[in-house]
Amino acid sequence: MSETPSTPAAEDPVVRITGLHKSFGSLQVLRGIDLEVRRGDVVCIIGASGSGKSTLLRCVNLLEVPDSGQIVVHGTDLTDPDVDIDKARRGIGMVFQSFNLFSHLSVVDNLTIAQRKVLGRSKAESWNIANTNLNKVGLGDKVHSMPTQLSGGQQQRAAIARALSMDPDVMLFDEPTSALDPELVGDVLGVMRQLADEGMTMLVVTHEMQFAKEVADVVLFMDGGVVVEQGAPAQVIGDPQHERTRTFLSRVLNPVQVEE
Amino acid sequence: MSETPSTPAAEDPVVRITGLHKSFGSLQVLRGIDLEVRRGDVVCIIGASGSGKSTLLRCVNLLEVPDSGQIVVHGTDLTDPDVDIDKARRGIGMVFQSFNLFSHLSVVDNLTIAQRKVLGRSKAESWNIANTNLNKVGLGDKVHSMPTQLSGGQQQRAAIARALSMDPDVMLFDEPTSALDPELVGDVLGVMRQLADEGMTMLVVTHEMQFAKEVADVVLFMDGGVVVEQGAPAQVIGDPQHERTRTFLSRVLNPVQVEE
Amino acid sequence: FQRLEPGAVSQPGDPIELLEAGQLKTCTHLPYPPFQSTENDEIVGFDVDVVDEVAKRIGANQVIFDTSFEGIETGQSFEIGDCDVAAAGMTITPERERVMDFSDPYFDALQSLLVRTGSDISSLADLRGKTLGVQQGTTGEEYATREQQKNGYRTIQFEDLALLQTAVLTGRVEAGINDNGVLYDYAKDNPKTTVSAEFDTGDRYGIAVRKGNGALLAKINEVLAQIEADGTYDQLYLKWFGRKPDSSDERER
Amino acid sequence: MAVSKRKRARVVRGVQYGILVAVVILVILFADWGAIRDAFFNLDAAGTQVPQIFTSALVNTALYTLLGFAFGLALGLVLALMKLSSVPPYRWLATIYIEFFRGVPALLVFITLGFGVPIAFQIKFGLYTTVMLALGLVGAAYMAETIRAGIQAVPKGQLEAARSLGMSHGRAMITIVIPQAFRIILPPLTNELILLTKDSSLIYVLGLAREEYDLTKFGREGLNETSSLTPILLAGLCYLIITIPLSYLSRYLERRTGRKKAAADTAAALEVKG
Amino acid sequence: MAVSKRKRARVVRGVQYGILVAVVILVILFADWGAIRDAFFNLDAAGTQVPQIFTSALVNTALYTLLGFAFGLALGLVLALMKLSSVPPYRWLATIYIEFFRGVPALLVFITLGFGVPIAFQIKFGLYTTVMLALGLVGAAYMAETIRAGIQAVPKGQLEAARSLGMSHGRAMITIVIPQAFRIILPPLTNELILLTKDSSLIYVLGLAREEYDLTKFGREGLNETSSLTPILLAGLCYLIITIPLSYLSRYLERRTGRKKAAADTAAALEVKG
Ligand SMILES: Nc1ncnc2c1ncn2[C@@H]1O[C@H](COP(=O)(O)OP(=O)(O)OP(=O)(O)O)[C@@H](O)[C@H]1O
Ligand SMILES: Nc1ncnc2c1ncn2[C@@H]1O[C@H](COP(=O)(O)OP(=O)(O)OP(=O)(O)O)[C@@H](O)[C@H]1O
Ligand SMILES: [Mg+2]
Ligand SMILES: [Mg+2]
Repeated sequence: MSETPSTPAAEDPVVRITGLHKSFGSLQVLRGIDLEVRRGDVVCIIGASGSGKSTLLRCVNLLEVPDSGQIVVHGTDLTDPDVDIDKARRGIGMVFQSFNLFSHLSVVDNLTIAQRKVLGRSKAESWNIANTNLNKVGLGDKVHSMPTQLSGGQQQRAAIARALSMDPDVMLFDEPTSALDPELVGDVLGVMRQLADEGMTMLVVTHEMQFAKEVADVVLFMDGGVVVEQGAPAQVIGDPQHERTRTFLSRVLNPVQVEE
Repeated sequence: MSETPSTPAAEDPVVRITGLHKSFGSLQVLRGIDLEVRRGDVVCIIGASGSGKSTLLRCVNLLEVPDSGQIVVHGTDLTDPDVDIDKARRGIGMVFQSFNLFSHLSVVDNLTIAQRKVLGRSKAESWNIANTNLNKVGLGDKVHSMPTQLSGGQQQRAAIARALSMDPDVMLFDEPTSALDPELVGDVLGVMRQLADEGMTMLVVTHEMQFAKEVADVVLFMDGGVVVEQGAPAQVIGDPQHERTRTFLSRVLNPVQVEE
Repeated sequence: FQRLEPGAVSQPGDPIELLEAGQLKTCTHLPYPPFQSTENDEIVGFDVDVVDEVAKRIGANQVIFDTSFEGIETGQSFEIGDCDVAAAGMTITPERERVMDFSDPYFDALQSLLVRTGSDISSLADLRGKTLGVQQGTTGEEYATREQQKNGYRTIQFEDLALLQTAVLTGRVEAGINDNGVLYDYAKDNPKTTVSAEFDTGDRYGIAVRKGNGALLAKINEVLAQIEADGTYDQLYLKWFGRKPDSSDERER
Repeated sequence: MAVSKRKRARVVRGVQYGILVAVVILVILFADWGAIRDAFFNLDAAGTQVPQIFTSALVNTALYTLLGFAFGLALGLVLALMKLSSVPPYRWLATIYIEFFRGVPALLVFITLGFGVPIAFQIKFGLYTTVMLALGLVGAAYMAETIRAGIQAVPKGQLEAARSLGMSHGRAMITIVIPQAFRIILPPLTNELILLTKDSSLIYVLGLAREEYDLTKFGREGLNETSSLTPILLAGLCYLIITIPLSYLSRYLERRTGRKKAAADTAAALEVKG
Repeated sequence: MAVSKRKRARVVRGVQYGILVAVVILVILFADWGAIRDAFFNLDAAGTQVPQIFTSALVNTALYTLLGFAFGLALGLVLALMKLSSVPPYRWLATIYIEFFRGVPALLVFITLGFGVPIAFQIKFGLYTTVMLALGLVGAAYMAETIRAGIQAVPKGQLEAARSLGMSHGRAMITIVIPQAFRIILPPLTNELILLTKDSSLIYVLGLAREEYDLTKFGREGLNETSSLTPILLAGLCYLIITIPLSYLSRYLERRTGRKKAAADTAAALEVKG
């Protein structure tokens, strides 16, 4: 096991990705990604289906193992073969499109199990932290519910609370609202906006342009495994420079106008 | 078997529903619906999940059997026990949220099978009609594809072409774009807009407010099994009179603003 | 599990070694009345009584183990140490003598034909073009196979006696061949069937022991001679067959 | 749909009932009821069977089955983990085992185990051990596939979520995946218990002492003693006493698993209204 | 995940291989190889079996199985339609039948059919008829449930789409639902063919003439004649010749059905790029 360097200098980026490549068989999904995320930044990643957004996010906590390139999170180089990846992952919260609450555990057990088994917190302490985070996402009354008794929106908020309970340095969101009924989207985006306001560092894959416009510090447009364009939302969404970005945005923003 | 009256007077509504009630067990889903759809009208039905929109649409071609009330389509009273419902249904095209292309048949067979088996058209004739309609929805090159080889958007357009091949007097759409990736929505809405422009009578359940605003002649807001508000889109969407309509629209139109 | 001990070779007069002290384990294949069958939850029969006489004289209890007849007649039951003796209405044949040792004969068996009452089949020759049921692994089967060429019938093989007898009853086969003792017993209880012929094939039943177990074999022969002499044998015969044996000379022949 | 063509529907239904009645009448006329009663419902024959068929044979069948099931479950779990192992020889061994025992009749396995293995290895098992091995070896092949499928049926996202919280692979398997897999496989496992109950009817080939008879052997013996099929029928009913409740249990468990998803959908629908 | 804790992973793998090697060595030391060779791989014994085991026994097993399968499929289809019928007595009859035959060992069914029914009804079937009935009755109970499940697994939307195009219920069933159901049930039906192949090992209880022997009977007979387990092993291998290809076929069909869905997802993903 190697040591995680403690408290990196404040100006260091929380996430630094350099030259990231990833293929599935013969399919090159990521073809050289470079990215720096500073503390407190909200980075929204947009792009067409299949462009590699999820793969990029999953590489950041090694759910996919990169072929080459470097991923440094909070000072730890994840691609170092001797790194204790389980330990490194504790600092990285992940929220999935399909929620992935543990379906055999109640909401509070979902929030406490990793605190106890991984961080070794006491039952009381983990319970307190779980409660605080559930209240934060507006589920203070669902402590003892089973995941199946919750709506999709509630499940996703519980999943966010679960990730927060591990005190992550950075949160990854992979299309957190795509599996939700349109009317349940708002609650989840509300929680995410609040997190951003509190200064959480966030990497968000999303199709919600409105959210990206209002909340993101940086918007990244991906296509074919590379970052085509990147910058402030007003620039990338409001005034895209690349043809591919423009096509994508016009399709997503004005579905009705698209012709046959 | 009873006779379908031929060519009803031009001013008769194509669909006339009066006092429609429908329950599932103890759950009252439709609680007295009255509705008239004139020839060439596009009626968009909006409302929260569970408000009975699909059930209303399904009653119009007796996929659900009403408890009470009358449904007259093109002069035929569908609730008359002696009516030949198979014959009446030929005049009513239905497009489902989940496409429902026949998965063991190629695209063209999907379009011709009912023409041949139900309308008794010849192979050549049904093939011609199928081709015309496939070209209309932009799938002229997919004649021999299997449904599984098509994207969701293409499947839905093929399903529309299939319904059109039966020369319906009215088309019912039940959330035709809800199962599609955001970027595939545009193509399907484009086809629907074109149909509307050609003067097809249409009843559309949808969450696409933009489409409703631009294409509908009448927008209908349903809640709890009754029609709460109904009128021109500018009125119902632009200036809703009822509190429930306002709440619903604000949730759907501005998901990000909704607070915790 | 326990490791198999093939069992030492012993000579007449050596101490008798049983698989388990105090128990004389007998392999048989049920049902084979009147030699062995179940009555009121107990296994009884002529063989059972004869072996009991042996058990009594070596100070052991007879424990009966019902196993497949093929297991017995191939000697496997001895090889895997299931039993000390096998008493299953088993005819002494050269094939069987190769895999086990037999006592002196204790019963003369005739083969016989079971047919439905009213049937005109009274010899193997009458069966030409018809079917004859046999029980798997019996001398009846062997006899029927031997005579098949000459008489032109088909043999149908059944797993046990009961299935063979029922097959005759239902007409699945025209006739069934087996030892006379058991078939008479069945016909007595099932008037729809009758025994229509007997053949003396010179079959003698013997009690079998594991090959090389000379001590036990000698003891069995000794007991057989004793009960013959003191009249016990005739009593048992009367009990199970309803008559005295024809003549002891014939059996000894 | 029920509204359409009322009359035609009435005619169709009439024809269906007609066929039913005709078949029933034919059976009544055709069958030899006296013989059937003698054969199937012979009270005398039944009398000689009861109560031993319940106190001994039924108990033995249940006991044999449970022995085989317990051993089969343990071996099946090992085989399932072998099949999911990253070490190829383990996967190969498990695959060969499973293919072999799924492809060969249980009867052959029983004969081989009862007569072949003792000779080849010069060892002898007691009856209970033999039964446990024989039924267990057959059952393990089925259960291995069930358990493996159950583990793989737990959505990959559950493991990923656990890993992303910092759990090791082993801990994630034990605390998250296997408990969920167990719920998934409970219904098919119950079905395999039924299959084993039925396969236990073949253990008579191993050779049984009177007090060791299972239901089938007991029924066949009764058939011999009474020349009536009643004992066989009784044995069959005894099997149903075991298998039908198990089959309802299996379906209940399956429905319960299914209903959870439905409950989630309902909850989602309700939130909008609330 | 493969990156983490390389060393620990190496140790774990080493231990696994170690166990494997230890087990192999134990088996080699423990087994009596001479006896095993004599028992299982006795060339003389094999010689007396070949070629009849292929030309007669294997063929008979296949024939009996196919007879039973054909009858079982037909009866199973009838039972499935009865279970889906709107006439309650049909549903009840089908349910009773299915529960009964799924809950009772095939051996009891064979004995009852081979010996009980002829007594009760005073009728006599030829061997092929008996085998067809016996295997078919057992197989039908399984296939009925498979077919019913297959029909119900066709998405309700398919029937609704057909009805909304003006097709009658019957026509929609025949042209749309049943063809799709057939594709769905092909893999489980193949599995039931395997089960029937194995169940055919029980027909020896009906009584067989030499030329009618199936694989199991042939193997057991060989065991008696040669006192070697080789014939049983040969018979087992012959079963595998039938069952393993069928089981691969079943899995292939299953995968093909599954892959269609995946293809659709890919197509949807591609459209965006194109
Ligand atoms: N485990 C995998 N094995 C093989 N191919 C994969 C795997 N995961 C992803 N892919 C492929 O990699 C490409 C990029 O996938 P990715 O999920 O990163 O796209 P995405 O931008 O997230 O798209 P979406 O918006 O649909 O989620 C796709 O073509 C996908 O099919
Ligand atoms: N076949 C059925 N049996 C029982 N309940 C049903 C059935 N179909 C619909 N319902 C119930 O009727 C109510 C109205 O359903 P409906 O599908 O008409 O709503 P909807 O407005 O279309 O909603 P959504 O936007 O979710 O499609 C819901 O509560 C639903 O659960
Ligand atoms: Mg993605
Ligand atoms: Mg709906």
